Amino acid sequence: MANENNTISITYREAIKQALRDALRADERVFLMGEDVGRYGGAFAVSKGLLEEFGPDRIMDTPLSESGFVGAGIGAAIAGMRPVVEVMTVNFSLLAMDQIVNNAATLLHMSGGQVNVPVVIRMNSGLGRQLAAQHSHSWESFYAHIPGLKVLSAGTHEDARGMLLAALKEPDPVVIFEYTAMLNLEGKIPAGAGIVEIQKAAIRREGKDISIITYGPGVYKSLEAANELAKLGIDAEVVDLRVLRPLDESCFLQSVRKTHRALVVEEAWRSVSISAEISSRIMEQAFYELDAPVHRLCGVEVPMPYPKHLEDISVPQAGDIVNMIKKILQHD
Amino acid sequence: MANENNTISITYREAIKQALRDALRADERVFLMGEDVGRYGGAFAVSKGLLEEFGPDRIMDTPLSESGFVGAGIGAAIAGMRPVVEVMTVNFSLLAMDQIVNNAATLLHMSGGQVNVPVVIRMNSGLGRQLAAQHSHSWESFYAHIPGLKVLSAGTHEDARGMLLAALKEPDPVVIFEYTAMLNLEGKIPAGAGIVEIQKAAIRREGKDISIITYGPGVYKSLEAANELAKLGIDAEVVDLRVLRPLDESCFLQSVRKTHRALVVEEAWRSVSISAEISSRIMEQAFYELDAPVHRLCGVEVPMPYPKHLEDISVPQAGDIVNMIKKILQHD
Amino acid sequence: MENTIDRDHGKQMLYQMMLIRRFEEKAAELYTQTKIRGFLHLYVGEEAVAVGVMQALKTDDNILSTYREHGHALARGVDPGRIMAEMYGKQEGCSRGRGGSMHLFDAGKKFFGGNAIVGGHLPVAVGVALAAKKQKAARLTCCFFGEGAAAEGEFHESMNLAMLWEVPLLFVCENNLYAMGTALRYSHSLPQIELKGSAYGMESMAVNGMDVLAVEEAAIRAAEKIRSTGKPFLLVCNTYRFRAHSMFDAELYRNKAEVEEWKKQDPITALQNLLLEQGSLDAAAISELESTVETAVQKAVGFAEAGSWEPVEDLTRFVYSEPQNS
Amino acid sequence: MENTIDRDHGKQMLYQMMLIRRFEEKAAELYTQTKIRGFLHLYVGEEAVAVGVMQALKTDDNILSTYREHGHALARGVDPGRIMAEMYGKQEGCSRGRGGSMHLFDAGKKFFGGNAIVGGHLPVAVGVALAAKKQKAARLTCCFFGEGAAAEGEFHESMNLAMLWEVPLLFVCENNLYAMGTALRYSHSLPQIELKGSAYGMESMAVNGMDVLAVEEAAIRAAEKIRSTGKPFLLVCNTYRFRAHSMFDAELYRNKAEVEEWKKQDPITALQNLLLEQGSLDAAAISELESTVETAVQKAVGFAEAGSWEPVEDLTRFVYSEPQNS
Ligand SMILES: Cc1ncc(C[n+]2csc(CCOP(=O)(O)OP(=O)(O)O)c2C)c(N)n1
Ligand SMILES: Cc1ncc(C[n+]2csc(CCOP(=O)(O)OP(=O)(O)O)c2C)c(N)n1
Ligand SMILES: [Mg+2]
Ligand SMILES: [Mg+2]
Repeated sequence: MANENNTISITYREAIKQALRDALRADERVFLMGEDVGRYGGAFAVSKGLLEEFGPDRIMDTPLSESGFVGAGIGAAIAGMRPVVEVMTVNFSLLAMDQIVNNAATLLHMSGGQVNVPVVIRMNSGLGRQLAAQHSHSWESFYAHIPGLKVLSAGTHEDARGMLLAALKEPDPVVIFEYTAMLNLEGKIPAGAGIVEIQKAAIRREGKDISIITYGPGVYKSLEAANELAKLGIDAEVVDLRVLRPLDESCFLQSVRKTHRALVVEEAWRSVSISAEISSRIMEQAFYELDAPVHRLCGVEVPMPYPKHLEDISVPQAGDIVNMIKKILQHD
Repeated sequence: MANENNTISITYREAIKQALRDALRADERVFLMGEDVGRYGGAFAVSKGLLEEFGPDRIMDTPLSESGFVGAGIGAAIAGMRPVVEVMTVNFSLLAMDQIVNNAATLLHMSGGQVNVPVVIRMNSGLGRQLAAQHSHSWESFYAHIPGLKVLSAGTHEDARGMLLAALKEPDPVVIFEYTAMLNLEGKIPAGAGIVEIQKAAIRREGKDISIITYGPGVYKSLEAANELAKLGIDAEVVDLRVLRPLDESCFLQSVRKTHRALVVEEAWRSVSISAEISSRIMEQAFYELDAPVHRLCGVEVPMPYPKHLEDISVPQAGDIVNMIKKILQHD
Repeated sequence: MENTIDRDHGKQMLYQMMLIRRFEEKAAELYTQTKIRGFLHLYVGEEAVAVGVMQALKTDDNILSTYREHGHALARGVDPGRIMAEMYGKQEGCSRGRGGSMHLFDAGKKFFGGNAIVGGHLPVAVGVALAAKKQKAARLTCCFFGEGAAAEGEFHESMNLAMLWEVPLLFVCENNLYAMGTALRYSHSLPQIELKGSAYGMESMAVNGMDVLAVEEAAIRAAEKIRSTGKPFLLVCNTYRFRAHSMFDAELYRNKAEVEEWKKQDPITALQNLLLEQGSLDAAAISELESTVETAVQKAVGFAEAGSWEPVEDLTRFVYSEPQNS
Repeated sequence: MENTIDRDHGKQMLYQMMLIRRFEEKAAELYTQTKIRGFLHLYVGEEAVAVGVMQALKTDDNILSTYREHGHALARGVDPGRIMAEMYGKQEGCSRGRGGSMHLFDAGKKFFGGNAIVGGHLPVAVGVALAAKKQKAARLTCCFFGEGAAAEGEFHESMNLAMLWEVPLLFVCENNLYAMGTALRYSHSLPQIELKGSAYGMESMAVNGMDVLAVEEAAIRAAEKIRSTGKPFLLVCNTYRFRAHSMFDAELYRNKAEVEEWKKQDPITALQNLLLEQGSLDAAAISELESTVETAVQKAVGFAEAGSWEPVEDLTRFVYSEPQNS
């Protein structure tokens, strides 16, 4: 891999596009399918230009038929292809959820190990563009609940660049979450960045006072918060879960065993969420190491309102993380 | 309500049927719709006889169109009816999940309070009949995550009898979970049993040594376990959550503050589950009252296998609860 | 357009189409000024459909629409000021600002959204119509959707249920030839959407959606059929959107010449010309209409500007009904 | 049945139908003995469909089926012993016992289930066929489903996608007039499922599903069409199930007379009679077939009985692929 110093600046969107291009070039069995991935250039311009480069057999525009084309991706995977299926946003994925949960995740098991389903399903998640209550949600939790799926969350540019390539090497279905709000964000990655491993969580910032455990847009917000906290003399560690299923618990447990305190941050609604799972695993396995209860900062439990002032306060912001951590530490 | 001593014995199935009959008699706007609720008598014979009594306009057999008829139920509710929509099992509800989550749960909010959706959606959940990986799951957690929904779980005969009647008085969408494995179970309820309240969790057995917090079939299993434990001198309290959303946290928190220990029991898969939510709320609000970490006993994370010996060990049984609690208490 | 038309009625429809057009042009402008945010889907070019269909509906009839619904809402008589305020996100908006452009609601006008899951409102429309049948009300329900939506499973289920249960539902498919950037030929193996009616035994017809009189006539005929038989009807209006899918669309998927060609069929120009030709209108009357429209739009903008933000403490309202709602 | 038929071929098909029949009668018996559990959906009465269609398929073709798939699996040549063992839940079963009656799989035979979400396998079948097209393989994919499934949105989406993308897919609708207890007239506003093909421009035909020769001929014709054009085809086989929907069904929704009437069209009797009439078979040959069938079924039961239970420590296997699977 590239020299650490040799980094390039790239948007999150461009990182995904480069990965798609690499994947399509590397393996003839790979094709991209989804609504408006071709002629429109992708709802969020992620796949712009790929149709011209790879042609309509490899960049397939589908009709509005989420259940149909996700199921078709599953079928093509069973039959030897390596489809990358784009579901425009997680909000629409409910229409395909039966296919993902009852087919993709169960075929291997129901067939006693005979039929594996190497499909990669990408979806945009999250808020940030005032798209209101049918276009703004973060439902990673639904998929993270399902045995048989591998669920990834690209919280950094490097992961946006590399997770897809890794997912295509898996024999089983992988769901990758990308984030609408991060598409235009610039980031630095090694010039030769490519595939990343997809088993482990990652420490994005080391610290000793408290562990911030998060994923997705929570990562950059938490890093921002950690910088603020550093000015106050608080040294926060930031754990990026990366793999939402199966969870790499050893990473965050180890972090908590070091810092003895944790805050879990996510944009999704609080009740029955991934943050709940993290908190309860810490409860089960690191209870006696805790100096304070684990707290969560989550999305407010309301369908997303349209106006910006309400959207902004619907999810935790860096400032909220700072305040919450100050409170947790004060309590000592 | 009836004299406590004046109880009758009734199956869980019959309890639901009586509630349906009461509801249909009490309010002309109520109708039942779903696959095979009429001429077949209900997939699980719950609605047998109702077609003859109320006719096909009130007991509507629907085609296999989960999204279609659940959506139609939502529409009818908006327009002044009080539909009770039966989705045969939670497994098939994924086909209707877009309607439930993106429409039923959000219309009130998106319309700024104008359009309320008083639909009641009933579904069977859980395992117990060797129905394998596409017919045996417990996905209460999906719906418990959604603001805008009220989610009930009928873990007792009285609730199977009374929750539906209460749900029909709500102005907002209610999802009621009933349990395939409990349909034939006999139970005693007051002769005049009817509507129950649906805001609160319930203590099904008082105890002082540990709180077992559960719902659905976990309730009778936990009571069985508690009886076993009593023989060993362990006095377990059993909390039936009843309302999975919005959670009545004061009930289980109070219980934990009394017993200082808790085990959360559910048949659903462990990761990102309702039990995780319970555990993390205890973490957040009763951490300093705990004498031991809160533990969870959940379904094993595997699509349900067909053979009985594997099905049986896929979910916690009374014996597992007993063993787990012995371990938790030993640890002291 | 070959018909003649009653002068006042013609002016009335012209006014409505012009209002929709101007209102949306203003909205696009306000979008670039970031007064309006989120997704903004313009109806420009398709006005004849909303206005024509609305002529067949009574005040008691129900309407469900998509995220491209400003035209339907305006033609239905939802107050322009409240629509504009909604797009601003102000609490004076028709959905209290919670919904924005994609979620206009006005229960008083029986306007049930503003739905942004493509095809997701079709089953709901079946249920709304079913309720009317059960209540033995004469109410009809009208549901607008795009040709792209007709590829969704919800379309099939809803068509079948509506016909099977014989509910008074008018399906209005606005076939504007594109679903975002996906042309009709890439979304339907059989592009004549009206022929899909036959798979359900449902009566259907296609009409030139650029001709408001044709749409009106077809809609009235369809509505009469529905009211007399109790059965649903599929009306396909062939139309075209002159502008991008939303404000985020670079329009890579079609060429300018095609758009220009369609603009020659501008439904507003067509009706204006008809009214001019038959002498029902003169240039002065048109500029008078234009200024009435302009005033109405300005008033709407003024109302929106003067509106207020919902207090942040109210964030979690409307998740569940409040006592007065139940 | 008016055809004449090649003697050996006729005997072969008769044998297969008899095997399916006897195998399932045995399964029903074993169900009451609680050797088999879960849901058990019998195919009795519909055997001509599986056997007839299978004649049109080559070993390299793919098959997807429903939860009522014993007949398809047997006709495809999946080992009866491994099917029976599967229904027992033994690890020698064709899905290692994990699936049971509703989830028979045999990847070697290209038999991809055994799917129990009604209509859920239709999109998957489109994808399997799409892969063959992309791989430029001559493979055809055959997908069985009930008329009840045709009401699901997945049917619509799959028909459209298959035709739009021109994939080599044979849709076989087994119209047995009931979806559980819901008669055709309560599930489809237009009961002629084959007419639904026209909504997608897809060629389709209906055939008497009680006549194995008619089914065979139609399937061969359809398969030839698919292989030569690359386009999908909808074949509707009108048939009837003689037994209850599953072992939990009290059959309140139809009367005995109707069932008896249909039994007169028993596809096995019909073929037997034809073969007897044309002198290809005599009573002795029939009893010989019967005893061959009986032996095969006994052998299958013996295999299942002798099978073993998967160790409980293996519970979480097959959630993810094991190294050798990838
Ligand atoms: C279920 C779903 N899938 C995808 C989208 C994204 N999307 C919004 S509008 C649209 C195109 C719809 O086309 P059509 O139905 O023809 O209506 P039009 O926009 O042309 O009026 C798409 C793909 C969505 N909102 N919902
Ligand atoms: C999505 C879904 N809904 C409901 C069921 C329950 N169910 C199983 S079979 C069946 C009837 C299916 O009828 P049809 O498609 O005609 O097939 P048949 O059983 O007649 O062969 C139903 C309702 C299911 N398995 N999946
Ligand atoms: Mg369109
Ligand atoms: Mg059937």
